[in-house]
Amino acid sequence: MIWIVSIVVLVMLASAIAVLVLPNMIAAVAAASVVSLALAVLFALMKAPDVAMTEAAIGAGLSALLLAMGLKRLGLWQLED
Amino acid sequence: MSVLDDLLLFTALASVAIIVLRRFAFISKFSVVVYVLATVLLIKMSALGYGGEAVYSSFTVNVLGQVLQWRFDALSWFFALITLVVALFTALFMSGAWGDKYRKEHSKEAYGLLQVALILNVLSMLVLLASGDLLSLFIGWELVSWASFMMMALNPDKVARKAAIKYIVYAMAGAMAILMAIAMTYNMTGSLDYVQVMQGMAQLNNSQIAVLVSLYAIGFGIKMGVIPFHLWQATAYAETPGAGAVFMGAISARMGLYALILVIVQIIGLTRVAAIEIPYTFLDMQNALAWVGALTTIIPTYIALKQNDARYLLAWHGVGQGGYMLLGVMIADSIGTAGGIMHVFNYATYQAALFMTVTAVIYRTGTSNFSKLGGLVTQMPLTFMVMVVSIIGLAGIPPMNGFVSKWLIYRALLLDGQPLLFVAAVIGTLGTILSVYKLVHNTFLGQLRLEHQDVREAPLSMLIPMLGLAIIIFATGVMPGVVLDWVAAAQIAIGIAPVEHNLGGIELVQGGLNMIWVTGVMFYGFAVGAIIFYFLGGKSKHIHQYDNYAGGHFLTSKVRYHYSNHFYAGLMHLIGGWYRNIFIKLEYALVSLVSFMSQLSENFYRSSQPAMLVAAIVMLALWYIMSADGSAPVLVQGLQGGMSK
Amino acid sequence: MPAIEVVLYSGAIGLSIIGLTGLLLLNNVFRMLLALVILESGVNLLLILSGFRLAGVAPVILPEQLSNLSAIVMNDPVPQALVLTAIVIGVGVQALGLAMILRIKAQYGTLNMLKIREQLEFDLAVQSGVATPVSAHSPVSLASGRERQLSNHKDEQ
Amino acid sequence: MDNIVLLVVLPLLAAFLMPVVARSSEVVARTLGLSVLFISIGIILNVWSQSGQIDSQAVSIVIGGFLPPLGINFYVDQISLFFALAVPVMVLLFWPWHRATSIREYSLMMLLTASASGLILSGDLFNIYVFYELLGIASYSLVAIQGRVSAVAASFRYLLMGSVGSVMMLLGIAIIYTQTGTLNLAHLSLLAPEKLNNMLGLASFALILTGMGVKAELFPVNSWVPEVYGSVSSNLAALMAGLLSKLAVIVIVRLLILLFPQPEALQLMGMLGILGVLTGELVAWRSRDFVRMLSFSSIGQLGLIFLAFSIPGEMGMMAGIAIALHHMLVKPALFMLATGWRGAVENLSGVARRSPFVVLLFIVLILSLLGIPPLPGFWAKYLLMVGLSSQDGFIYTLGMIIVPLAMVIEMAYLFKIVMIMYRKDNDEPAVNNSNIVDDSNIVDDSNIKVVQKHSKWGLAIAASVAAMLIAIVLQLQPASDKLLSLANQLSDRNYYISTVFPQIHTVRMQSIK
Amino acid sequence: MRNIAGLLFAGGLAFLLLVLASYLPYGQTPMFLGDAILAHAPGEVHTANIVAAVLLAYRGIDTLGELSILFTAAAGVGLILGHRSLRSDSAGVNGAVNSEQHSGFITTRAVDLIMPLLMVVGFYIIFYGHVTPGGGFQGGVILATAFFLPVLVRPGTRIEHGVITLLEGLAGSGFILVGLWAMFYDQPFLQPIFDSFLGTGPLGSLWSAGSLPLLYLAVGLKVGSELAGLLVTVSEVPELSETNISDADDINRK
Repeated sequence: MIWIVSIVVLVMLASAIAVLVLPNMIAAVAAASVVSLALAVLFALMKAPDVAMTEAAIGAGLSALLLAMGLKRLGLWQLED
Repeated sequence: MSVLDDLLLFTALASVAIIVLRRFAFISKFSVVVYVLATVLLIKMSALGYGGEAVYSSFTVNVLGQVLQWRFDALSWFFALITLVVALFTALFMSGAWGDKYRKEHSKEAYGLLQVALILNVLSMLVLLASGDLLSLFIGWELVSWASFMMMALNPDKVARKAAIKYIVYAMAGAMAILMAIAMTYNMTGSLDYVQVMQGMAQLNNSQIAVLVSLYAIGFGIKMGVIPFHLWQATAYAETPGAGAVFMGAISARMGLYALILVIVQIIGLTRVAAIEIPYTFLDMQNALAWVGALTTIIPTYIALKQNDARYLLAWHGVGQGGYMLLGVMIADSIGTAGGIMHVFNYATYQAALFMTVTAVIYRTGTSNFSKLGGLVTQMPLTFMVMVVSIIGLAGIPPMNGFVSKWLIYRALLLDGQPLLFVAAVIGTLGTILSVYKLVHNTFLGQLRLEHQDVREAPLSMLIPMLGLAIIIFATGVMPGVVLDWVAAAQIAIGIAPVEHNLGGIELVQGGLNMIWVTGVMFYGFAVGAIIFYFLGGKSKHIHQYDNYAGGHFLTSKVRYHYSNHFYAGLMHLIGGWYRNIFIKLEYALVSLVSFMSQLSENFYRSSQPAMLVAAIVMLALWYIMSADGSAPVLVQGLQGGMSK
Repeated sequence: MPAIEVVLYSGAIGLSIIGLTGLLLLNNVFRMLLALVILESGVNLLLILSGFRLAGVAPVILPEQLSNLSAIVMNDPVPQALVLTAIVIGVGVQALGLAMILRIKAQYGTLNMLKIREQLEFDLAVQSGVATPVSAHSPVSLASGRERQLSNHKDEQ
Repeated sequence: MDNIVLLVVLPLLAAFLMPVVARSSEVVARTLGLSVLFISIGIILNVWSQSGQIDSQAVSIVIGGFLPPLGINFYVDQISLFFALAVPVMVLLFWPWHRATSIREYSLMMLLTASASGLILSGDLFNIYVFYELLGIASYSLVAIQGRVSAVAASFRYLLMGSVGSVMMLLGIAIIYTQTGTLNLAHLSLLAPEKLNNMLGLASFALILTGMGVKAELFPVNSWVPEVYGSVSSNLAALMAGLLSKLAVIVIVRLLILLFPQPEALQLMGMLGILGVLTGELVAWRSRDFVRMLSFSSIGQLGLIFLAFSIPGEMGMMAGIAIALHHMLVKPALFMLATGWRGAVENLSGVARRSPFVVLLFIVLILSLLGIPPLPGFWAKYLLMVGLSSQDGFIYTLGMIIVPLAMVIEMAYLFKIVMIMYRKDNDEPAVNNSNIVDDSNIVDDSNIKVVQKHSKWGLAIAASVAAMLIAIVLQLQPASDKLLSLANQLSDRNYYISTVFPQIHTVRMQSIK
Repeated sequence: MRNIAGLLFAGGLAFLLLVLASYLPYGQTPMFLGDAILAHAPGEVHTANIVAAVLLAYRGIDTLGELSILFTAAAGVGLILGHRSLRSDSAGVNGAVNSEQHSGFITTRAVDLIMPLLMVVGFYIIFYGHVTPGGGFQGGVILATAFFLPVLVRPGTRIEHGVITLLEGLAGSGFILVGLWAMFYDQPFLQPIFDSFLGTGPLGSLWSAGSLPLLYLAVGLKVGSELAGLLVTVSEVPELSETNISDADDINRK
């Protein structure tokens, strides 16, 4: 249990840092999505299935979609940097 | 309904009436009638001036657990009398030719507003004088401040506006000091009623008293314009429109003295004040206040010497004379207090008269700049006479009334064993004499300027109040007992032994003063001198004003010989420059400080990252809380504990 | 090996602090929005932690548990409901912020917070008629921005 | 009495329905919003008249039929009822009448109304957070749609600050929940002396204070104020400065009284209040723009309110309520006067001759703001000073010194404006005002010359506020009694608890048909 | 300077929060509210999913507030993005709408196929929200995604906003009306209603929780329509780039 939790937390923190430092905006948005996913896993591990579902749906899915669309409109949608 | 109710109600209604009717031509006559009636109402209370019981208003307000009440005692009555008489003379002065000219130069509205400002000033002063507890005192105090501000702000001139703003900032600072003091008084004594506060004061320790006295003294002192708060007053009063300056100069600043006497002398008690030693000096607090008074006498008087404008010179004197009053009151024996209080009356009479003469000169010549005046004695002899009478009073020379009050103060200083203060007061008087000479010389003596050759005597409507005041100055100088009666009653009201007096003067074991005798001797001496001069010598001839020589050359009538620039150059050189403008610099430094801090704060509000402030405050607040909790040393341990748990 | 709660709490607080640091240090408003999302996630995790029980199960009653309801230990449902609410609030804020960024980008042409602030101050000063503040960062771009606006007014006529 | 819930629900319903209705008829939709506001006012007045006991007795209203602490309850006492009345009234007063905007703006106004009412009425910590967020998002949106892009930028900066603030608030709520396991205010209050009287409790207070402080213009988290007020219409600025900030303050104070008995909490708030007063007034002194000056003056006044509420005891409570209510009256009125006076103060030269009545109104308002007796502002300041001097402690002594200084500075800048208004020589304004866009949007693009006019409605509001101030002066005695009873009710913890839990009840099962 | 200050504050805050966290209990929080609700919810509101009970019954007004927040955000976004500087026909913006390429045939078809499926899943999650994990929020998100996917794969499609407006307005009003329904029976606002029609089934069945499924349906539709509205609004914004900065006049006229 603790190993799983530790790994998920580490992934979460690492991608959170990645959100801030990755030069490519698309990657940053993706990393934010990963943070949400990891968070959803944590929620599930902590026996909060409703929250886990919501976080996965909203945080990892919809919010990432929204941000990505915003990114495209802002002219920051550049796969190569 | 007591007489006090009548008086206040009448004045209030009259203010409303004047506000409504301010544009009509008859407003000037109407206001004279108002002041006459108000004075009559005041005289109905004249029992107060002879030791009668205090008159209470039947009107009270109950707010926030406080009962606001209003009452008149002998001290208030004395000040109210001065206020109303000066207001009456001012209104008389305004009602005639001066008012017509003012209307023409500005507008009907402007003149009406001047009348409004005058009645509002009178009303607010009466409310202040009638206050029956500290809260109503404060209300009256603020009303007076804002009424004065209104009067000053009526002059559309830039300098005047600036002075008015400066005044109101100072006044606000003073009011805030008073508010602080009142709040503290309330918490220390549990009440704001005069009697209960007086009883409560007995329980306070010296440091509490010291804080209270300093705050009250600052608050009231700002209104009086004592050192170091003197910078606002002269400009503000000098720039008030003519007749307004008469009133303001004569009485407005004295409200500070009234409140000071009421609070520091009557309620707190000078014995308590004297018990407070000021550390690192040999002074106690009472002495310190007396020294403030003495310095206020000296410094503004010598500033007055430098002025080149009659109005400014007089206004600076107003500041200086306040110092005498403070000095007298702070001596705290029956003679000194009597001198201080009586000086209010005397000062009001001659200051009003002097401002009237200067206003009359401005009315005729259009200027009060010394460099553009001179030699007017031939054109305006009566005005000149009034001015001479007044400056004799101002300089404290018999037989005018200023002599009596100054004599009392000097006498008290000597008897009290205060030689240094005595010397300071004498230096102040010296400056006064020098500067009033400058006033009378530069205005009326010397040679008449060409452009003023058509100047005529001031109109009758202006002469009447001037002469009336001159008569009062002389009469109360010869018979000071009239005023001393009221002063003695006021002294009883504030709990100080009344001065022993009779109609002619003061009775003292150490040698009194009888002005009737003094005057008699003086006139006798004059008469003898005149007789000797005219009948025995008799070798005099009239010389024309223009008959003058300078440097051995005859001056043609086209060149007017009038000495006004650098009038006291030698003296000024003696004083030296190093401390000149020291207070102005101080004030400037204060403003710069505020400006600097303001810039600092503005930079804070321009922070580029909004979240930074949130983070900062959360961190600092948590830090503060965690350390205030006493867990500061435990912080690190707590972390370790958390890790190992 | 630290205990599990240390990992979880560190994770929650670490997430918040990373988000906060991003908000404090970054200049790109879009990335700041991402940082805000991370910050919110961290606090959500902390809130869930507050309702966690060591031996708890999810607060959903399964049909087979109906017989002995009192025997099972469930996690606190209240923080979970709160976090649900908070997540939805978060997405609302995020959408609003995104819309603002789009509009700012469209008219100011920048995503840099410093430049936005400069432009904002400049606009406010111009609106009020107070003299233009001297820009510490990019006076040239400010002046040109204003000129552009003015010239655009002319063009529209 | 249960109808009080409708104060929150009906505006929400109207907000949801307005865009739908507007598809068929826009007029009906607008009428719907306005009529809901009138109904709200009617409901409160009805409650007030029907149950005279509200003066003496507060009521707890259960929502969803679940008794607190399980369910959420609304707590209705004098002060919350007063503010609940103030919300629809002020929204009505500052309704964006003249702006030809989308129906959704009205919808946002209704959401603002609902959230403001909910915020002041709610008796549940997390519910307060939700309404606070709703209030926040509604106001960000309202600010951002004021047309200019500068408003959007200001709103974005406001949003960043506000969101970080509310995250902090959520963190504080989480900490409280871990300590007590409950969210109901009365229940928390019952547990507080035992569970929250420690460092964690204080920390959560600091976090909540920061979060709520963003709306309440608390010292460091108020840098949005000048930007936002400077870029929105006077109506919205009046609403935000007058009403919304006070609501947040009252909620903070309620939490402080119920949850955090520690003196450090008071000191923290007092310290921030002092800094707010000082910096606000100092910057206002520098400002050369009328609205900006008002914004900073508002910051200063809010600082005063925080300082007043940080004084323990009845005196501080009275002072805080008095200053808050006074500011709630005066500042919107000043913003209303600002409708015609936007831009640099130098441009106001000679205004007094053109509109003497308006200037007179302005003077009365600022005199009261400064605390000149006998206007109501003075009594508030007097209470504050007495309260400050009654306390020992560094904060209060500092407050004793700073407050008068701040008042002097405030006087200096306000009367500088008055003097400019009465200036005769208005031939040469120091700066050009060619780019000012006033509220009435009378903009001629050709040479961007603007006609600045006061809106009649705004003048009417300002005039009635001035009249109200004078009426209070004439009714000092009843007003001070009312204030005392408000303060007593607000500061009584046990009263709150016993109102919400009439008897210590076991949670009653809901009867199920 | 700013970076140093930022690091300082963030670091300090990290330290302080960690210290705070060390005082927090783990796994044994006092659960007054939680325990009481766990004990009473099955009997009182007949939901198997206690989170749903908390969301809809015990803290129903929170949920209402939350829906309002979404509504507010959607309205705000709509108004902000409705400004003419962001419209594709605006002078300052080039015709960038069509720059997005049409997705390929396979994607389009797949999305068309998957959409009804997603809809069904969404409604299932909504309807069984009070029984199993899931509910209005999660289902709503899925509905929104299902609605939006076809738009995503066909850029440039114009969506009639009217449907969304209608749906969000009616769903929100529906939630409130269910609450007001209770008031009609002299019950407090938002009290769950159990009568012969609603909520007669045993715990764990679909028709067991009184009016709560209705509320959840409203929540789901509301969340779905709001989020879909958000997505659609953002998708209609043309692409902005450095070159087409719009200086469109600031007066917002609609």
